[in-house]
Amino acid sequence: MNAVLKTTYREAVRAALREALLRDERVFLMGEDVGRYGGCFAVSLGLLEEFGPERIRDTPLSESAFVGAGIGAAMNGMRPIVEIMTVNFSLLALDQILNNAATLLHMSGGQVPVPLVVRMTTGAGRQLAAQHSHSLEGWYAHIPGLRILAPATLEDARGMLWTALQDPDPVLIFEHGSLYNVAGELPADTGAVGIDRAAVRRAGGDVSLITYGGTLAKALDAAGELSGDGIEAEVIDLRSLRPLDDATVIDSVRRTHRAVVVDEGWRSGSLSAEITTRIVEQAFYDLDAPIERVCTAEVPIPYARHLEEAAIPQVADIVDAVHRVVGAGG
Amino acid sequence: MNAVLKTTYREAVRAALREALLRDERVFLMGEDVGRYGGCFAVSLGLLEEFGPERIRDTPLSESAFVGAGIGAAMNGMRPIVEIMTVNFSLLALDQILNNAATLLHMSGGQVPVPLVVRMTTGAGRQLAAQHSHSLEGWYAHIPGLRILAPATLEDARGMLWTALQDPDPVLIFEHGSLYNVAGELPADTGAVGIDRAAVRRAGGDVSLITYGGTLAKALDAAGELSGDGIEAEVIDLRSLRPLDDATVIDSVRRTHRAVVVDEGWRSGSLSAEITTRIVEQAFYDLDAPIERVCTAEVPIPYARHLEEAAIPQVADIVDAVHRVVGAGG
Amino acid sequence: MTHTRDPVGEHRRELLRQMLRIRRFEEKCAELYSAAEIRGFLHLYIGEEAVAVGALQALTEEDNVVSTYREHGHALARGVPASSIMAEMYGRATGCSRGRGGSMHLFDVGRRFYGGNAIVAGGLPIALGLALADRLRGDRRVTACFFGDGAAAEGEFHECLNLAALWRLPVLFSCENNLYAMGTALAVEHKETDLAVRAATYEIPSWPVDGMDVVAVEEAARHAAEAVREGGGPHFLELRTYRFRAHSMYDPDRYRDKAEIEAWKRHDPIDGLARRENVTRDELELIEKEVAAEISEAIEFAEAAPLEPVADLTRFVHSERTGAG
Amino acid sequence: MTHTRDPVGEHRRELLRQMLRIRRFEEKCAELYSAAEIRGFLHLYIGEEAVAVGALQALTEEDNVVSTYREHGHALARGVPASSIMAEMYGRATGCSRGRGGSMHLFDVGRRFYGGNAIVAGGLPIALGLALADRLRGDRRVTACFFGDGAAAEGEFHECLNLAALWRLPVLFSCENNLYAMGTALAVEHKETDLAVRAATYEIPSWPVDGMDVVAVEEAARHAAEAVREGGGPHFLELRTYRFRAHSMYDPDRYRDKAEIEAWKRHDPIDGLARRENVTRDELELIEKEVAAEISEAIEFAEAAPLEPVADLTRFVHSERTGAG
Ligand SMILES: Cc1ncc(C[n+]2csc(CCOP(=O)(O)OP(=O)(O)O)c2C)c(N)n1
Ligand SMILES: Cc1ncc(C[n+]2csc(CCOP(=O)(O)OP(=O)(O)O)c2C)c(N)n1
Ligand SMILES: [Mg+2]
Ligand SMILES: [Mg+2]
Repeated sequence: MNAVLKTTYREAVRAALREALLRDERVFLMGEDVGRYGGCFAVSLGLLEEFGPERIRDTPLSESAFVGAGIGAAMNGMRPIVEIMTVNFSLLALDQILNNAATLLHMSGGQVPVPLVVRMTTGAGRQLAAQHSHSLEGWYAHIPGLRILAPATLEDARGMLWTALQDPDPVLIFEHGSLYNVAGELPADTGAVGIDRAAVRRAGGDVSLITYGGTLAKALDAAGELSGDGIEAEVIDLRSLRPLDDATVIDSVRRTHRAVVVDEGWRSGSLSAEITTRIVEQAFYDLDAPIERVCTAEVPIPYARHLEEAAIPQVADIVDAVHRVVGAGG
Repeated sequence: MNAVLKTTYREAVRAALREALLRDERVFLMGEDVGRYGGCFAVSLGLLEEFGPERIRDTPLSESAFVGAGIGAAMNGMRPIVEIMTVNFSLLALDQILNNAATLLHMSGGQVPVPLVVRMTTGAGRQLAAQHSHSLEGWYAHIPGLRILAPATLEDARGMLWTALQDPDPVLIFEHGSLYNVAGELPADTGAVGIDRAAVRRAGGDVSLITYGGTLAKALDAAGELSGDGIEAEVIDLRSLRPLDDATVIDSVRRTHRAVVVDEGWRSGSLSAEITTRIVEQAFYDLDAPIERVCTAEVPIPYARHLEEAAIPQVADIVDAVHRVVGAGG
Repeated sequence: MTHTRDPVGEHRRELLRQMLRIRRFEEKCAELYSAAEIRGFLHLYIGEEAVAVGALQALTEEDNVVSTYREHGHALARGVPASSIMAEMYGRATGCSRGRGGSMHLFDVGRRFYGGNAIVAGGLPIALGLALADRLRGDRRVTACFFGDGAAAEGEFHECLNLAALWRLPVLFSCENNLYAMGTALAVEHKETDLAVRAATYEIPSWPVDGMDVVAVEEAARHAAEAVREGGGPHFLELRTYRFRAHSMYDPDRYRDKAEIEAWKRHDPIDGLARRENVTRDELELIEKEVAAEISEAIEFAEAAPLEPVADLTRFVHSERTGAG
Repeated sequence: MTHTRDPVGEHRRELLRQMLRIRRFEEKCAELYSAAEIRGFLHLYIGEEAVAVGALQALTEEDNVVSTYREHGHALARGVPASSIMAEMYGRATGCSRGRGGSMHLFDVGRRFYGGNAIVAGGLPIALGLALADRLRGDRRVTACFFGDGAAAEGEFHECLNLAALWRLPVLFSCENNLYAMGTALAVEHKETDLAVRAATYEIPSWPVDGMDVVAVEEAARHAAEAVREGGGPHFLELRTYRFRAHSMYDPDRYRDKAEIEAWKRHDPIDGLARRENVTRDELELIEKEVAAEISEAIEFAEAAPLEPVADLTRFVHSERTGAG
């Protein structure tokens, strides 16, 4: 019998961390305030007490050094999980991520795999203003050699970490800050999940709504509303932003002939452009209307609530875009 | 009478720097080895001798500090030109570029303009291997608040700098490393150029070839070859990667009904995706065939010549793509 | 003999008033945060008031200030009106950053207050550049740059101290050592916990100061700022202080001993000054009243203030071009 | 009495041979660069041979090495075969990085040689991590990390020294101070030009060493490596040396005095050792012959080596998964 537990996204990530630490002694967690403080979003609360300071390592503020140290430790047989508090600070470690983590295996002719997992919080929506609200996971997805994951559900929050740790190459996991408090149920024996395929979170035949991470819930809400208007949207959660599971997207678009991409990245050059382009490249003749994008406005995210709300994708924007797409073309 | 001078791309940039230093005492040049060494690509050779060490400032290896110092100096009335040797090292300064330069004006409610110009070399093709061959200008074009320029011609190398210095906001100029030795002629009285519009470098009615920077010459070569096959390609040089001059692109595609985008960025998430998407959004019904992209393979650039050549866009790849696009559709 | 007020007394009364303004203002902020009027991250300066008030005494209107995300104290002590700070935290159009910045991004360029910065150590390079511009033009300004003990672990700290020293830039590095970076204690952040010693290795004159004593801070800052202004190159103050509150409103403050906090509270900079200066209860009440009035006005101002129109969302992403150019 | 060779003599003859290998190998590289057989950036180590040869004597096969883009000397002294280095620079499939890395990215994980790195200071955090892994597992390895005087100005240097010291990681920081970062002289890069002094501020035992004297380097490195291995935490050597050649093959070397270069050449580490050890002309010729043969073989190997198939371009972007998983 499979019991079902009430949990939250935060607890799901914590359970995944705990399990990884228990299952593999090569695993350790490292980052700013992961230990004594319990994690800036309380994700790792209690782990220091359970696993001790060697495996739950508080670091000074020095993103480049400790991310790079994660790379070196991964090269030398360990399975580090490095936490960067938020994507906003990851820019300070970008050289290590791009020029070392993503590059070493190829540059060494296959000699130096880097089985590193980096976790970070991403996204806007909590009035944290311009320097604390970036959604750069789609931007990171440009870099060859990395795998980019965006767990949008409790199940993925719980299950992606272990799978990522099995990956011989660097994996970046982006947890949207608005998800930590999301509550729900998970089977007690829930575990690792596949990370190769996108998931159809809602079936529908009229339009493909393609999204991931923090905007999945908004897309599902929009789909619910649209259903009231007689439009059935298929909602696809990409889950892995690099590599992209084209097949699931294209398959859906071949059936719906219409697509809207929802992405919290700034519109120009966001992942939505790559998705749109892949559809055009692979299913051009199946499209009955131009593809629409619902993205973040091209603006540093403002603090004031009404401005922030106007800046990032909202349910109403998605609904409107779907109406336009469904109303257009042949 | 307008005399014509033989010059090179390198000399054109140098002439532009010299002119800026002569015309505006607020201008100074700062970066690693810009002075005593003469610039790592010999661009600033002789400027230290002419303008002295206060205005031609050699910095230690500390990209974050000196790019940030450029931001501060720009906030305080100066017009700094910061040189980052190559885009590869700019990752170390990315926090300053994104979280400060691009953000301060908006975040301060309009109080803090940052009239900073950052120049850097970009691109592959010289067997410099994975850590010295990035083409990230399209990636930078994702960031609101920045203007991104890619001078592909002698005229633009000579003329864009002054225009950039007149811009009240941060401008990043990407000079493709393979261009410095390109020789040609410029009118002696050549000067500033507009930076708002893309340029049609070759007219043609059969297909739009859209590119910029280091791949412009390849696109033009391909267009020459294609002309022999009876296909007339219109070659568009984007010049400004942010903002993009959609109008010129869309106007061309409306006439040719077919497009190929050539971009030295890694394919997924490169600027080519944004261009493709803009065409789909604005000229979907004018398209007679899927758009093709000729980009860099998704691989850290390898050292060996044959592998590097295979990794980055070549004339033959462009010719092939155009043939496919012209052969396809209705 | 009646107590006649001498100039020093007047000045110290003003120091006291400034510290109290910050204290009461922030206590109000905490309330307003709980009432959801203020949102986002809110970092209180309570306990550290002597640092901002003392250090900023040493500057003139012409000098530059670069701050952090814990900057209400710096902003208030610099003269940014409480009303425009409060309106900012309310997200209003009349806020000092037009509602775009919030608590972590207060700006007032008219007062050469170049902002809060929510990236730890992110303001240091900016301070370098402000100072460089002044130096290149021959302006005899000082740039005061505030940052924490945590910031001193970032690579930018090293780059900036080295560069400032090499170029003899007129920067007054003002390190607020409150012993913690979020939940991370000084000895976990730094091998050399004596931050003034670290700074000295760049040949930057530097000394530790009792950051709970506003008079000591002022004296040290005046001395250092004077030296900077006279062309002595960068100077560094390690201002030893303590935050009485948690890191931010989100922080349950599990990592500090209650006893440690209580011990530091006995060095409260406001009580301390009042005691040492024998400020009477009447005097204190008078100041409190003044301060309370200012804060009420600030809140009224903020509450009445308009919102920035949503249509202006992308305004200020780029500068507005005027005229023909 | 005939000169009988004692063990020390044998060992020093080996040091001499290793330095000569590097010298002759690189002279050949310069030729091959001019002949366009080698391309990209090529940074020669000529003049600095005593550093790599001396320092790497102190390591065992089990220890780790992290290097820079100027790493032929480190690779050769570590035992990476000259043939696989040469093939790498020819861009061949049998090169030590299968032709993908070139001169700046030599790797040989079998010898725990964790690569050149073309980002200045980019290898320091990696060294930290290698050492951390060893420490966590209880492996008594030393990680030797080479980097230049220029690297010491980067923020990562500060972050890494602090972290290594805090965590007492078994890293042997080996700073090759050749007085220039490209064309930028030491005093333009650093306020504190005594880099060993800077390192000491992290409570890392550190000392300057005459990097032109291979025996002195070896002695210092043995001492330091031993201390690191015994759990003494990181150690730092400032190896004072000089490159006789330009920064890279692109560099016209306009920024150094010819007289300065000539003065340093009088401290040639190879001549110096040969002189001090009274190595005879015959002996030297014998070594030269040995070395020449090795280099010829390396070139023959490289010239005969196959190219990596273009079809394998994207191989190794990700690991190859074997088995069912
Ligand atoms: C680069 C960066 N990393 C992490 C954070 C998250 N963070 C915000 S404040 C802080 C602690 C900073 O401590 P300190 O510099 O001592 O300043 P204090 O808060 O004590 O005033 C951290 C880790 C950040 N804002 N920026
Ligand atoms: C982060 C970074 N910035 C700039 C460069 C360009 N560059 C390559 S080597 C070098 C000088 C490094 O000097 P040093 O560390 O002293 O080493 P040396 O070359 O003298 O051995 C520079 C500036 C680089 N490779 N990486
Ligand atoms: Mg602190
Ligand atoms: Mg050097």
